[in-house]
Amino acid sequence: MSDYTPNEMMSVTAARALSGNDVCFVGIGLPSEAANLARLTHAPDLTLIYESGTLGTQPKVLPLSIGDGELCETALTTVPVPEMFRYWLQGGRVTVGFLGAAQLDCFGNINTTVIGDYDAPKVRLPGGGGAPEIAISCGEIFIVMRQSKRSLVERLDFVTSLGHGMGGNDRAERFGVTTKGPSRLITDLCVMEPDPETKAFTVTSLHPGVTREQVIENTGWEALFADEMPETPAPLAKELKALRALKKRTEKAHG
Amino acid sequence: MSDYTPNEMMSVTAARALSGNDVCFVGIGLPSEAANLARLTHAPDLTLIYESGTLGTQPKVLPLSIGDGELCETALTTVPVPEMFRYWLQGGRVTVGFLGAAQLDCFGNINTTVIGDYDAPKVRLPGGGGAPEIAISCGEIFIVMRQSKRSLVERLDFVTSLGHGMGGNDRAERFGVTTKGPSRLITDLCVMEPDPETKAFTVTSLHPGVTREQVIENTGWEALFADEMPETPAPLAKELKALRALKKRTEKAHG
Amino acid sequence: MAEFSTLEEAVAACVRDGDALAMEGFTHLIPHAAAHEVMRQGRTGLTLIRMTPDIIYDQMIGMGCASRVVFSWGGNPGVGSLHRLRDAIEQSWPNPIGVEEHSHAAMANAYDAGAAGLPCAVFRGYRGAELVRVNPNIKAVVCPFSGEELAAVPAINADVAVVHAQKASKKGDILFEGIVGVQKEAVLGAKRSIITVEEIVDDFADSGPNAVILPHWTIGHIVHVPGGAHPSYAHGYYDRDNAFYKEWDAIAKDRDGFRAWMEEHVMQGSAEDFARHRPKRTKRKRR
Amino acid sequence: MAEFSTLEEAVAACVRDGDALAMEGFTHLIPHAAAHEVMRQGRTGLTLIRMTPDIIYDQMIGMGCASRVVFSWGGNPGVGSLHRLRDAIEQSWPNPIGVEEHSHAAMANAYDAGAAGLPCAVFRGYRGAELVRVNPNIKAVVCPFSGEELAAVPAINADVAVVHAQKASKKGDILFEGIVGVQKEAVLGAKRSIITVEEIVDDFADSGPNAVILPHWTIGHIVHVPGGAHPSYAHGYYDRDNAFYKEWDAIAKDRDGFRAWMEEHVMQGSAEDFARHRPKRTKRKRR
Repeated sequence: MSDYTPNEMMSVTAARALSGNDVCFVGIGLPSEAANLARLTHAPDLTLIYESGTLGTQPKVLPLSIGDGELCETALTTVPVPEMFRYWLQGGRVTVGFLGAAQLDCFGNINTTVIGDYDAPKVRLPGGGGAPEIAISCGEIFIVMRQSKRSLVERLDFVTSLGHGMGGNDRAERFGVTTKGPSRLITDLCVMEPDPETKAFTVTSLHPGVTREQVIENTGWEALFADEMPETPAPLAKELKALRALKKRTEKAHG
Repeated sequence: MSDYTPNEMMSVTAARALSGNDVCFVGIGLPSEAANLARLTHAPDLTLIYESGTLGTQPKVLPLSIGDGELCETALTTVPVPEMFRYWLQGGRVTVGFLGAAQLDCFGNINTTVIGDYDAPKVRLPGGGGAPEIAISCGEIFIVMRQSKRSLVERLDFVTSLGHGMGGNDRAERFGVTTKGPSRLITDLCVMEPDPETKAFTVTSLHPGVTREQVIENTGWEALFADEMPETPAPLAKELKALRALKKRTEKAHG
Repeated sequence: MAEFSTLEEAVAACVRDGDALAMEGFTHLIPHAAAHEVMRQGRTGLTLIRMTPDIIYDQMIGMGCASRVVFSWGGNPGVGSLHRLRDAIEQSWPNPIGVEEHSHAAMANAYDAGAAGLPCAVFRGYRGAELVRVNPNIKAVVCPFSGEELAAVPAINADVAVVHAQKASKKGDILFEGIVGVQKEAVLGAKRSIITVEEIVDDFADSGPNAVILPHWTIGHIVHVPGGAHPSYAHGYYDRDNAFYKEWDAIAKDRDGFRAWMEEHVMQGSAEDFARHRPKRTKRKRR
Repeated sequence: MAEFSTLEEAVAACVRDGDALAMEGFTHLIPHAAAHEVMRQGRTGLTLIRMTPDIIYDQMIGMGCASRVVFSWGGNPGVGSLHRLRDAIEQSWPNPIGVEEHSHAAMANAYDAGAAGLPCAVFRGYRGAELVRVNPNIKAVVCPFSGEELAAVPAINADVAVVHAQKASKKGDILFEGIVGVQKEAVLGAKRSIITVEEIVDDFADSGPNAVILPHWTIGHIVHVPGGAHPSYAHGYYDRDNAFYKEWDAIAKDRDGFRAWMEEHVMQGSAEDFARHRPKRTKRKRR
C-alpha cells in the first residue's frame, strides 16, 4: 500500500504514538487530527482533552476551533477554563501534550509567537495559548509538524514554550521542571527522538522512501541520525480509510 | 402584644436589621433563624447564602446543619465550597455576615475556639469554621447572641475572628481590613452599636421592660449607654406568628 | 442589580472611551452583537481583554476602537491569522496598539483571581518561556512552605465585562451551559457588566442543582438578543458558523475590503439582525 | 484507573496505619459506611483531615484510629459538641491527639491547591485571627503587584481520599450532585481514593453538560454501597437523618455508652447494613 501522501504518513505515525491509557491534551490542527485518528483506530479508550474545558471528548468530525460545540456534546463533562488549567493541566493529570510549532529548535523549544523582533515583528504569529504550561505540565510532549529549513531552525526568534532548554538536564536544572518534555517529533519525513544525553533531536526512523539527504535538506540544524535506522511502518489500509473518512466528514461539516 | 419571650424579641429584632437588598452569609442557629424570619416577613427578596455553597436559598424549615438538603433544593444554584469562599465571600459580594459567639468582647472580637488555654483547653469549642473570613470579608457584621457575664467578657480566651481589634481604627490600621466590621449586636436584652470613635459596643436601645441594671449585670465589660435610649420596638403579631410557625415546622421536620 | 434594557442603552450606560473591556466567551457564546453596538457607538481608546481576540476583536481593532490588547492566543482558530490584529501590531493600522501578552493558564488564573477578589493569581507557569522577558506583568512569588518559585500575574478586573448567555430569568439571573469558559469570572471580576441572552424564561426549574448560574444581584444590564453570538454559537440554540470563520480570512485580509464589509454589515446594522442566524426550531442537544 | 471492588477490599488495599486520610463530604454525602470499615479493620495512627469532623470522625477518634486531626469546625451541627473529639483533645482519651486547626476558607483553598498541583494556597484570610499564633502551617506571601500581604497554607494532598457519590458509570466515572463540597478536590489531590456510590448506571446521559463528574482515570476504588452516607444524606436518594444527629449527642456523651453502641452498630456490622437507611422508592427532587 504505497498510495498515501506525506501528510497522511505523518498523521498516521503521530496517531500510533498514542496508547489507550493516555490522557492527551490536544492542540488544534495536526495534533487534533492525529489524536482523533488514534481514538478511531487502535486506541478507542484514549482520553482526549481540549483546553476549552471538554474532558473525554469523542468528536465525530474534527473541530475547526478548540471549542466547537461538537467537543462539548460528545464529552464526558465540560469544566470552566480556569479549572481546566488548574486541576487538569497543572494538576499533572495529562500524560501527553500534543503540540505543533511554527519554529522548532533541536532541543524541542517552540516558537509560535513572532518572526523577527518581539517589539517590531516581521510576522506576528498567534502566540502561545496553552502551550507554555502544556510544555511543562504534561508527562511528555509529542510534536507534530511539517519539516522545512524555515520551521526546524538553528535558533528560535522567540521561545514561546520550553523544550529541553539548552539541552542535557537544562530543563530540570535551570527551570526546575521535572516532566519529561519533548520525547518525540513526528514530521512528514521522519521520526526524531531526543538523544538520551544531549537531548538533541535525532532521527530514529525514516518514513518509507525518504532519504537521509532529504531530511538534512529540510532541517535547519545539523541533522543527527541514530545508529540503527529502521523504516517507519507504512500506514495500514484501515488507518488510511479512517483518516480519509474523518477528513471528508470534517470538510462537509465545516462548509 | 406582650406575650413573647426574650428569645423571640431577639430573633425579631435581629431579623429587622436585614433588608431586601442584603446578601447575607448565614451562620447556623440564631443567625439562621433571624435571617429566615426576615425573608418570611418584611424582606422577601433578601438573599441568603450558607457556606455549604447554596446561593439564594429559601428553606421552608430551618436547617439543623449548614448543609441540609432543604438548602440545596430551594437554592438558585449550589457551588463547590472552594468557590463559595473564593468568589462569593472573599470576592466581597456579601453585604452582611450574621454571626453568633461563645465569647464576645466590647470591640466585637469573637471567640468560638476554646475556653482556657489553647493547648490545654478547659472546654474545647467547635472552632472558627467560616467566621475568621466572614468577619473580614462581609460588608458589615451583625452579631446575635444571648447576653450574660460569661458570654460578653472583658477579655477573650482566644480571638477566633476579628472585630474592631483594640478599638478605634485598629481594624484598618493594624490589619488592613477595610470592611465595616461588627456594626450591631442584638441580644435578648438590648441592641448595641459601636461608638463611632472608640468602637466599643454601646447600648442604643433596650428591649421593652428591660432595665439598664439588667444589662449591666449581664455584661462582662463596663456597659456603655447612648445618650438617647429608645425602646426597641416590640414584635408585631405577624412576626411572632411567622417565627412560631417556622420553629414548629422545623421541630416537626427534624424529629 | 440586574436591569433589562436595549443593547443601545446598555452599551451607552456602561462602555466609556478608555475603558478596560473584557468581552469573553471561549469560542462559545462570544458576544458579537454587543461588539457591533460598541463599534456603532464609536468608542475609542479601549483596552480590549480576551484570551482569544478572535473575529470579535479583529473587527474592533480594525475599526480603531482599541489602544491596547491583552490576550493569550491571537489567531483565527483552524484558519490562520487575525489580519486586523496583525496589521495593528505590525503596521500600526489604523492606530498603534499596545500589547500585553500572556499564556492561557495565566489569563484563566487572572480571571479567577479577579472573581475571587485577590490582587494577583499564583500558579506554576511560564518556566523557560520568553514572555517573562517582554511582559512586566509576569512576576514570581515563593511558596513559604516548599520554597518553590511560582508565577504571579495581576488579577483581571475589567471596567466592563460583556458576555452572551443562553438564558436570563425574569428576575435577572443568568444561566450558562456548555463550554462556559471564563465568563462567570469575567463578570464577577468586573465593575460593570452587560449580558446578552438568547431567551428570557420564567425560571431555571429544569436545570440541575449545580448549573452555572450568576444571580441577578451580580449582574448589570441584561439584553435579549437572539442569535447574538453569531458567528460564535450558543449551545442548544445554534452551531458555530465555521464557514464564516473561514470566509473572514478573505474579508479581513485587506484594509479597504474590511472597512467596506464592516460598513455594510455592522455600522448600518442593528442587534435585531442577529436573529436570522438562529434557527427557528431550537435544538436541545444536552450533551 | 477505577477498579470496582468490595468495601473490605478497597479499604484493605488503600488505607494503611499512619496514613493521612481525607474523608470528605460537606454535611452531604459523608462516607459513613467506609469509615465503619476502616474502624473494623482496626487502622490506627491516622491523620484525619476534614473541614467538619462531624459524627464520622467523632466515631473514629473515639475508637482510637487517629493520632492527629486537621479540621476547621468541630461541632455537631445545630446540636452541640462532638464529645469524642473533645474528650480526645481535653482528656487524651482514648489516646492523645494532635490538632492542626484552620478556618473553612483555608481548608477549602488548601483542597483546591491540592487538586491544582500547587504546593500552597494563597488567599485573603486570618487577619487578626489568633489561629495564626498557634498553627505554624499558616504563613504569608506578599503580592508582587499590590504589596498586599496574603495568607498561605500548605496544599492538602492526602494519602487516601474517601468520598461518597450518587452514581458511578459502568466505566467508573463518578457523578456528584447537590452540595458538592470539596469532594472533587479531595480526590484529585490524593494519592489513592475510594468512592462509595448509591448506584451504578450505564452512563450519565441525562445529566447536563457541566455536571460535576470525575473521570474513571482519576479514581482508585469504587464500591457500590446504597445508603452508605447515612446519617448524612445523598441528594435525590434520602434525606439527612437529623433525628440521629440529635441522638448522637447522648450516645457519644460517655465513653462506655459510646463503645457499647459502636460495638453493636459498627464493629459487628457490615456495609450492607446501610441499605436499610435508603427508602426503596428513590426520590428525584432535582432542585
